Amino acid sequence: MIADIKAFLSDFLVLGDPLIYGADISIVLSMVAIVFVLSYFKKWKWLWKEWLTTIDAKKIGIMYIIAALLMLFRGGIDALLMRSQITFPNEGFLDSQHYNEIFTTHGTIMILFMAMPFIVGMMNVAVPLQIGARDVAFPYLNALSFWLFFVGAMLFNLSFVIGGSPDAGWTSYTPLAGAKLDPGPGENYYLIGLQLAGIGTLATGVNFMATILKMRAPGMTLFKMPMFTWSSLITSLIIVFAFPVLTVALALLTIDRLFGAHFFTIASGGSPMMWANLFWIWGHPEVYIVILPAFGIFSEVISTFSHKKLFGYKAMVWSMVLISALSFVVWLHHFFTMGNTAAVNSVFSISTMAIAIPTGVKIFNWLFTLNKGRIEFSTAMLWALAFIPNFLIGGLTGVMLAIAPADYQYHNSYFLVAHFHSVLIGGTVFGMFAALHYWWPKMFGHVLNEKLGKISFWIFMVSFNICFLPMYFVGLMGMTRRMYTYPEGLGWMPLNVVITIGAFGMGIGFIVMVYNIYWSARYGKRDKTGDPWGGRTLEWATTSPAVEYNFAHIPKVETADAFLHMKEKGTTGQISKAPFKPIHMPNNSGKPFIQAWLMFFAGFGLVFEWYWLAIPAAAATMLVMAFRSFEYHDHHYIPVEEIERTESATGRLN
Amino acid sequence: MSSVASNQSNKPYEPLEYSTEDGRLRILGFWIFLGAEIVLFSCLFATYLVVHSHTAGGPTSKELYDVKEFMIETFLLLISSFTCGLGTHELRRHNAKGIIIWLIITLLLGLGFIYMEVNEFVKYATEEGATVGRSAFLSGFFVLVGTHGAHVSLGILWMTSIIIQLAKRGVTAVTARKVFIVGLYWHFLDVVWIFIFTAVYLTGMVL
Amino acid sequence: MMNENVEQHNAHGGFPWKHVIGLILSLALTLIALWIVVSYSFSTTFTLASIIILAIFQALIQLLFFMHLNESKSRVWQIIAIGFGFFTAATVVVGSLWIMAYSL
Amino acid sequence: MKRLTLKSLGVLALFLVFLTGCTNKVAVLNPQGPVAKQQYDLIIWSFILMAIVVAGVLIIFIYVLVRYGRKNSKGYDPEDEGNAKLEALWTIIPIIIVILLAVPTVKTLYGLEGPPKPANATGKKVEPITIEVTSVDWKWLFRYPKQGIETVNYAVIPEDTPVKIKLKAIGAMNSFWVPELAGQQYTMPNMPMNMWIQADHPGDYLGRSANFSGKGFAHMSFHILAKKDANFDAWVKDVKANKPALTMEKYKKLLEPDIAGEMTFSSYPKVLDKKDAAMEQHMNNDDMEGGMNHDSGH
Repeated sequence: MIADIKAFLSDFLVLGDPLIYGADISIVLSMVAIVFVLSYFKKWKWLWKEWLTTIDAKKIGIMYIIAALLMLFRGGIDALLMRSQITFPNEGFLDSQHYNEIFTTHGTIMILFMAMPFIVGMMNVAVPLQIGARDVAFPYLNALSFWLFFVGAMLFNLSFVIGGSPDAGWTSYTPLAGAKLDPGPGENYYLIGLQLAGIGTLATGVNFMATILKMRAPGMTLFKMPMFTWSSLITSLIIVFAFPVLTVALALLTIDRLFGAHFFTIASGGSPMMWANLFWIWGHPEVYIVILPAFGIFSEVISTFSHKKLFGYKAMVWSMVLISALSFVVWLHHFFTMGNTAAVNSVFSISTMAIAIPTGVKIFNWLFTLNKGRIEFSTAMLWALAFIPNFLIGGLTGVMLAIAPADYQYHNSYFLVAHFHSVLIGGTVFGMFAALHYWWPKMFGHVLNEKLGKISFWIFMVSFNICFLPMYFVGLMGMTRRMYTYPEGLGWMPLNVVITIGAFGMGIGFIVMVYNIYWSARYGKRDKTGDPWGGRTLEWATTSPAVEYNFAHIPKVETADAFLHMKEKGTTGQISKAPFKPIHMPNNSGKPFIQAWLMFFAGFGLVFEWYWLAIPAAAATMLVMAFRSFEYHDHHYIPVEEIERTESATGRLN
Repeated sequence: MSSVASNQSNKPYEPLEYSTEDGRLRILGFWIFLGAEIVLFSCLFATYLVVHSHTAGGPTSKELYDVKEFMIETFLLLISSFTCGLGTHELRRHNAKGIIIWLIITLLLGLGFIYMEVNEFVKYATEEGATVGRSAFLSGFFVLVGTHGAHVSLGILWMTSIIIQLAKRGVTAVTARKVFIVGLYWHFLDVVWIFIFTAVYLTGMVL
Repeated sequence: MMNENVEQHNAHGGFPWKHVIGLILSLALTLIALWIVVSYSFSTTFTLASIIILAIFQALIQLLFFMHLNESKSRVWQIIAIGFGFFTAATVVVGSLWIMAYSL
Repeated sequence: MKRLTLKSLGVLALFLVFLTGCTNKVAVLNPQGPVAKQQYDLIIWSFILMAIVVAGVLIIFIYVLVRYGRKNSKGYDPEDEGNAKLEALWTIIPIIIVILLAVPTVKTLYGLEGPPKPANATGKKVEPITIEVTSVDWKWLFRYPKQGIETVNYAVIPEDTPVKIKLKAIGAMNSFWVPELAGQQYTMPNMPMNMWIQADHPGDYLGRSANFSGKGFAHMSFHILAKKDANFDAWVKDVKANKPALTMEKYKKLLEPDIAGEMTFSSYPKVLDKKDAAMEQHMNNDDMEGGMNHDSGH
């Protein structure tokens, strides 16, 4: 009996690695600390009422962003561990298996559990405000999306201490990721964690498309929408049509692994290549899902801090539309080297290069927005400015990779690694940092410290280049990605040392940013005006942070840059002008939280093939959905007196 | 519902399901979701077609498919789509009883379809040894057709719940929207079946 | 104005012509497709091409006659959603078959 | 902002150093055969075009930052929102650049399908040789069907001779990459593929797997030794005379997932030749153990 339990535990828990024991202990300690703090300050009820059951997009956005920052920390630690292992040749810091697990979780977490929630978080924070709406189209669904993402991320992260992490790369190529070559729960975690988060993301896409298409303030025609809203609309569109592909790909591989089907196996006629095909049909649009919102943010930030209209508004919009369509017809460039005919490779080479055209148009429009402006070098603006040259390098090396015969030489080398970090960090992460500094006052009511912000910017940005520019060269020298070690005498060491220094520098930059968040929360300048930057769009028309219902009166829009126009006309006061009407708002609900955790347990059951857990949990999920269907009293009206009280508390009532 | 717009106003006739902001949003949202579903099924179709010839020595599509069987399935679904459409037609006349009758007929046809399909699967498995793990072709077949079948089953549960709500509450802006949306879902499953009928069964007879 | 309302309302009140026509058309198209296949009198290419075209027509009948794709105020967005769905679906199917051609 | 500029210029300079100076360590920029050379030419051509774009964008970038940065608000025009001519210009320029890249790309793609053109001065056509390369977890098997020999983790080729590489995989997918001789191609289970390599000079060219394949992946490097024709023939003769045969038993052992050193065999079981596809399929099927014993031919 005891032997049985021991055998079970040694399969169930990850044993034998001091690094993981350390992590186990710190996880347990931090959980104890959280429980203690919540109990000591009697915050459980507050947590439940204000956060876990909220369906307010602004709060959901904040939860997304907190989760994203935590995941950035975890993915960053993974990166530093990897860099520590391959700084010098023949190191023994991590063994092969451990290294494989770490690069797999690094990639997966950074794309799906860091970049995605960061972006969706920013959309939640800014889009309803920018279009002058009270919330998103489907607030309940929005909460469910968040919790599905959250439990997906938790399930994925759990692999690290229970059962073992996935180890076949974030692309999880078959047959390596199939049951035969990679048995055990690790890959199942990948498949099911991503599945849960992916379904949440799909719902977000539907939600924001409906929100932006139908809930804009009166007068805000499509071509008067702020650019971030435009980019969110296009992103949502891509999400809606790309994420089902991921859902199917993950489901098919899950069926392969759990129920013995033969989609991607080598045996019985399976087609491992089909996995790569499906994965990248989703995977390439995914790249645009994470970059387009950043483009939108740069447009907002550059226009705001140049104190000038965005140059070429219509061209900006149409180039995004074009990018969204092109993003669906280029996926093969991720496997040019899979032996396709010259005709296939030619077509996909050219379609990939074609994306450079609308992207180039955008770059020039940003440059000409700066032109004739009055440029103010705020921290948000610095991130946006640094984006231009850094993303340029990433984009142009992307064009170089699009040349199929040249790609035969770059593919899977550090040249490729450098390229996608240039675009994903230089584009997405810089964009999210810009957004963080730009919208921080709108989220929390105080401004992040500019001096600390600039210090963290310079450390991070310079280190980023120290880290990734040498990677291009080490790639050309023949070093491939995912090597846990390399022999001496190849001349790779000096550059690898430089890269590692850069990586740690980025870590320091991040720590300064976190310190800035802490410092500003305590001592930062409070934003009383709601408009700390001289903003142009409607999110600056309300208080910081915005009240529950966003606007007491829905603003009337006449031009693009609606708030600027209101300021010029002197009509900003009308938003808070009495008399008010009762405001219709949806009720908070604990069901999304409960449903998501039921799905977590269903997923956990599937990971270990414990159907006694998976089936009841899945049935309970259906039951929660049925309850929801029969729920008719899910909204309330905020009475006029309460609105008056709220508005006078902000000092805006007139 | 206080925000239900009445049809007696001077505004042009507007069906009840579109009469509230919430109703309009949800209907649009559901159309967007259907766009996503199209892509979801297209991936299953692509996978099935790619592995169609990978039978690994197991049964082929020509050996398995039976014209009579899949034609009955097809007619059951086509007619259920029609009866479901009549439900929507009654909805426009605010006739709760009519809606319920047509939806129940739709449900019965749907159940008939599921019964046929389950029989078909069981027959394949027991008589031909054709299971999901036999070959890539059969994996593709069972998962594509099975996903559609799972959608229909879910639709049956969903429609049942809506019939109950309709019986309890009558035709209101909210129940009208629910009936309309479940109708969209049902018709959409018919669209998917048309492609399964074409790309799986008919094509399977040719190639 | 009022007249138009009454007319529209009546269109929804009377015999469901639209649905009946839709049903007849879809049954007819199904039987034609079946006949093309089981008659074995056409080339494979013609057979496949024609049944695919018939399927697309059937889908359109469902969308227009039964699902009222083009009736709401957001019909443009509904059509774009379904249209982009079909664009992506076609890309996925045709692209996959082309890319994977040598393993078919 | 100045620092940014300087840095970018520094990067450019660094790249130029790599292009001109110590390129022998930068394998991709040191092509030693016609296949790699074609790819190298494209790389350089694309690099020149990209450098022009970088220069153009950076000049505008620096100009606007210096001109309109800080407190310098002369020429400030908040209503400046577009310029059709300029926008047309920067739509057309990328289109031209894409065309300039696309044409040689397509040409090269079709060019790479066949054997490389003779690179030696005489221009005489040389009969190609064939090597069957199989990636196994985690080693490379090289089989010379005509010569009847097999090597592990290294191969010898005659210089100036087109070598047809037939790629296969048993187990996970890998990628065959010898940067100085040719760009890579995946090795896929049950999906044989071809590529060409050719070396202009005798030498030792390092290759490795470029696609992650599990625990031993980092150790999947190999050497391609190019020798003069006579030396190649001598090598073959020597192998035939002095090296052990690859028995079925040994072959099975090689297929087990593990890393291996360099090995040479004077022959391999002929059954592998005949039922190659079937055998490979078989190895990739579920039962590795004992599966080799019963005949799996058609």
